[in-house]
Amino acid sequence: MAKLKLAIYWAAGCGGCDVAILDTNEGLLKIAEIADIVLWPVATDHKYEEIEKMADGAIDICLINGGVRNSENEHMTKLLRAKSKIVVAMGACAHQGGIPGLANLFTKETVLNRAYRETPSTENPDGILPVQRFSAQEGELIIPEFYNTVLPTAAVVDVDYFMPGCPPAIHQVAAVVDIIAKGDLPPKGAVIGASDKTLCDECTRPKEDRKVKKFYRPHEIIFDNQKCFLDQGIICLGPATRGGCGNRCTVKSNMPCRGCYGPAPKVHDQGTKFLSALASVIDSNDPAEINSIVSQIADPVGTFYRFGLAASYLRRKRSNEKN
Amino acid sequence: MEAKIAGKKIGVFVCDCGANIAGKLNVPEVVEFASSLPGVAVCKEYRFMCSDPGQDLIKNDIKEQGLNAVVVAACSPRMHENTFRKACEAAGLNRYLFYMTNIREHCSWVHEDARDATQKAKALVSGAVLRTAFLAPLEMKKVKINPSTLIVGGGIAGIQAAIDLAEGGNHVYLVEKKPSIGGHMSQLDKTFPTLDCSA
Amino acid sequence: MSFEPKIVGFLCNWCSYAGADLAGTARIKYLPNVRPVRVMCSGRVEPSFVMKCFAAGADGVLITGCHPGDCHYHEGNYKTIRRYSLLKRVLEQFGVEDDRVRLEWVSASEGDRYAKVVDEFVKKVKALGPFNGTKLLVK
Amino acid sequence: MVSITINDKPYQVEESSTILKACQKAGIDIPTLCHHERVKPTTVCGLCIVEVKREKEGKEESSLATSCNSNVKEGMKIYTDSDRTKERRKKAVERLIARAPEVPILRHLAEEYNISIPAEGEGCILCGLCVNMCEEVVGQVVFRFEGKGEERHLTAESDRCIACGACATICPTGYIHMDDIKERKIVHSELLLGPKSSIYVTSMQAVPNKPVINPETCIHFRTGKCGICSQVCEREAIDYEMKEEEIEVEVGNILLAPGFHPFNPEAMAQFGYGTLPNVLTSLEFEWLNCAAGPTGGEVLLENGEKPKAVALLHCVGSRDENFHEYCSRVCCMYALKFAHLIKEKTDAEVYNFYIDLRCFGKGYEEFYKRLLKEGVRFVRGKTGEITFPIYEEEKGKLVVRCEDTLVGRIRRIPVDMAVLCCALEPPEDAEALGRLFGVSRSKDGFFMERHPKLAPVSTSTDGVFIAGAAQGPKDIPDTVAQASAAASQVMSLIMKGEVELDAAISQIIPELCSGCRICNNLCPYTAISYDPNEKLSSINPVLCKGCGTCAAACPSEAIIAQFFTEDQIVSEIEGVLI
Repeated sequence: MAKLKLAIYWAAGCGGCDVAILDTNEGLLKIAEIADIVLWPVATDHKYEEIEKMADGAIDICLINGGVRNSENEHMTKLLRAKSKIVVAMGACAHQGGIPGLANLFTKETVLNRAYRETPSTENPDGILPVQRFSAQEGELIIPEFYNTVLPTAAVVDVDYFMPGCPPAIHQVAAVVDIIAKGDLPPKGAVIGASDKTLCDECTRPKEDRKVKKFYRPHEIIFDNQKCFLDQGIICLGPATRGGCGNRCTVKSNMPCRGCYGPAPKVHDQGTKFLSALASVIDSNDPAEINSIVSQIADPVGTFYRFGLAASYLRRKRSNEKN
Repeated sequence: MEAKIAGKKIGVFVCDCGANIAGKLNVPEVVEFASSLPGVAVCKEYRFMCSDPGQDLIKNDIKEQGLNAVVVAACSPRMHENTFRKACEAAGLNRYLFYMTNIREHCSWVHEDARDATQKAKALVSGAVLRTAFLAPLEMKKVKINPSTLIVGGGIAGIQAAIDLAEGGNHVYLVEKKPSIGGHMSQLDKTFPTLDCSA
Repeated sequence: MSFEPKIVGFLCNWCSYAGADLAGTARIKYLPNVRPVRVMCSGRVEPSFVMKCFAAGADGVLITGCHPGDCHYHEGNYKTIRRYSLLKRVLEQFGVEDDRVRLEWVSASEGDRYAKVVDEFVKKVKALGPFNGTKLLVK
Repeated sequence: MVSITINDKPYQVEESSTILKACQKAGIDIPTLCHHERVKPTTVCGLCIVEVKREKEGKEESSLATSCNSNVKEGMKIYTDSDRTKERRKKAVERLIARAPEVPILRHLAEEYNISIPAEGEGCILCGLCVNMCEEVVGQVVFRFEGKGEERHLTAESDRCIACGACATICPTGYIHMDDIKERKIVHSELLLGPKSSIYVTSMQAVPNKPVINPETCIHFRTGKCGICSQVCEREAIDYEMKEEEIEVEVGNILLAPGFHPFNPEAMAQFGYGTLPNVLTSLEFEWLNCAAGPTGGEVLLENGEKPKAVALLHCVGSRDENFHEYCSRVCCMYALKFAHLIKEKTDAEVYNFYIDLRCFGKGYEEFYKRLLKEGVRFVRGKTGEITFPIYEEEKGKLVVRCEDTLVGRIRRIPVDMAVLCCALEPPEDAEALGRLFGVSRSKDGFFMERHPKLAPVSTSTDGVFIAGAAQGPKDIPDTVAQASAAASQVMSLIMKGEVELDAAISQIIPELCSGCRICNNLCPYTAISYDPNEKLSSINPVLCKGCGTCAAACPSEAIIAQFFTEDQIVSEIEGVLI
């Protein structure tokens, strides 16, 4: 049968997902066998105009990794949506905003100020900030507009499938490629390349006494690498995160899960859902003691919403606040 | 959301409760608003929903209009949720496909301004209707009752109840913390008004 | 006309809902801004409901339940306290003012207290103005 | 057995018995003073002297012996009132009566042996019974003898004394006695304690009609000694080691009827309860009136005299913002009953101080009309205070100051006794009972009925019922009516035999449950269990009560709180925010 037209685009993300595809090593041969790549900015030299000239739906499958942070991301995401039959939001950033999404706790001004003025390594005595339009002798320079809020792909365009993970596990990328090759894709809107059960299902650490009197950050105690993190008071988002990543953190590298595979199937807001579970196992009924236990968690939103802030109910900090 | 509510045929019944609700709320306005909500097939006002004719209204509409969910906006569900559940069940609709919202104790009786009360009633009815979209039929389980009874307190009340139950052939555990039963009555000599003995 | 806050109130069936009923039978007047949602126990109220309320346009959320120790299910409200204290920290980081979410204990016999709690809370939220934090102001 | 003769009559007697016991068994009376069968004999008084004749090497010897501590021997001949015995006994009486003239047995013997009785004496005959009793039985060793010969006298270390009264009861001459420091004949605060001893049957009609031990006052529990009651009880029914045991019973229905707790009027200092004499609570007055009570039903003052004027104060602690706003419903009627009883038993003036006379029941109003005919005085006005006499005619009386609202003046009414009709409060352990059985309490602290009109005896927890004063102050007819109502509700449940469980309970979806076990110890009803091999948690539908706490905590939304699911509540939130 004819080779599929495959586009892979890198929007507001770190490009790790592209590396994940490369990491499939021989898998690449499989991809090359079943598809012709029409766009892959990190690996091939295709131009935007080629995509613009295509007819709608010409691209069979488009893997977009990275959310929408500026006008170029938005433009290309919308363009690729128009040109592709199937759009897959690949990786945590496209799926739910990812690490860039944490910027939603600040306004555009604070972010630029921080990046171009306050960071210690920056030498910017005149405090110059990037502007969208700048007329130099060579002519007018225009750069994409920097948005105030980061959005996951699904908040901008209609997404057919989601492939969670930061980055998606290599064996999952290969699996998805196989599904695509065989063409037996699940119903629209499904999450592929992940399990419907949360991480604890595949985690080998036995879970005993769900009662927490004190929270520790990973560096604060030497934890037992056999027992479940939560039983030792270490915050692990395993219970509230989809499995399928092969427990590369909780089992293979003896570190608690940080929730990159996104919420369970029926959960809308991973952060508050995990908060509810974590709070329920605090072993105290006295409000004052509870408050002191809760204050041991350094950065609740940063911990619970590390990858899912942009896809949460509120998506961002209230922006009419000057912060 | 729309998909869920599309298949629904909801009956909304707003009660006047005599003047308790209609006295303050503009019930026709609530009814008219409710009929504009998605999935609402029937929307009626009636003077006393909890009365037999009121319940018949529901039963008939379930049968005739083929309603697959019912919302009653009236008094507190703590009062009549069971009444209406039984009515729906009598008409063949699973009792858990019925939802009740309180526009009397939580609206008409507690707000000064009629406009505000009516607005709030609309909000409560809209909440109930949207919730009904996700109601699913459930089956009640039957569980055996242990026929023995524990009575805490051996005063005149405990003794009287124990005797009534025991004579009915039931097993009773009468628990009294003092060395003897009788409570305060055993400390009395005569009792009013007949001055007979308290033995 | 002046800003009238929309507030979602979660009432537990055994205590605060019954307390609100009592306020009704006692014809105690209070402000109409709180729209009650009945749950069987305050322990059923998930922090994500509170987030959902703000996302759906609420200006304030009131959670009520039985006084600790009086819970019809013995321990439900203790979990509410635990979740509430952690949720408060998260809300603070989301820029939601402290006064917009409140946890209050109202027993079945405290009709007057329910009315007072509602009035106080509505005034506080009204002072804070509309929430409309979800306008993305992407640009 | 040993064969002896007493006054030349042959008897068979146990070997170990003393002569005194043998004679007493034979029905022969021997006077004793310092003898008590629970204590080692002190053989001081000498009244129990008998003449004993015995065969010794063919000769008959006669001697005198104190029968209380000499044992019988084979062939002994005992003469209890031979001349020699009487003569020695006469000397003993003379010696003893000089020291304790008021002792009845000595006065009786003095007449018999016509000895003159002196006007007064020291009282103590140095018999030492108190010393032995206090040491052997009570174990406190308070008394000791000091000095020799003439100076020999009794001393006491009062700080070791536990005021058990054992010495007073045993002292043959009444030299040691227990007195009320205020010289009161009737100490009304003890009216409710009933009999004096530590082992007692609570009342004549007690059910079970068995004695109980009050550990606070029982010497055995306080000092580890005594134990007389277990020695006396033939059936050996007394076991001091008895401990409370926990019994587990399975029941389907529960009825809470713990009754009420009487208001303690000490909190209202203006009525002088506990400070002024003859100020009683209603229950104390009931016990004073009771035929089985300390006065056999006589209405007496503390000094034992009959009162000439009695005040009955209504609403003590009731209908009072500082204490209880509610009306206790029963006080008016029992106050009228008291008024009638006082009029019947004494010719005292009776004053009822009331706010409103609430005679609402069947035959109540007629009873009140009868009281009016009997000349009871009704003063409409709550009593301000009970105070000291000032004017001449108030001497030795309690003065009731009140505002008589019908006359419109402040009045001072002197009375001898005041009865406070105290409020009915919720039982002291109402809070603990409420928590244990899931029954909430209304503002006044009484148990809260499911619905004041439609369900007065059931609670919001299915299968748990309430009846009687614990639900609210009420009189006996209403209490009995409620008790029968509750019994009938329980019976109808039992008749039905089964109950439909509300289906709005929670359920775990196995396909979504990752076995993270966060829900496992959240359930107060232990309805959630974990299966290690399946690595799944599951909910027992019969135990689950549907509170939904586990559903709210489940991080993978695998627990569905039926009828209160996430989707339903979230959509209702959107609905109410139109």
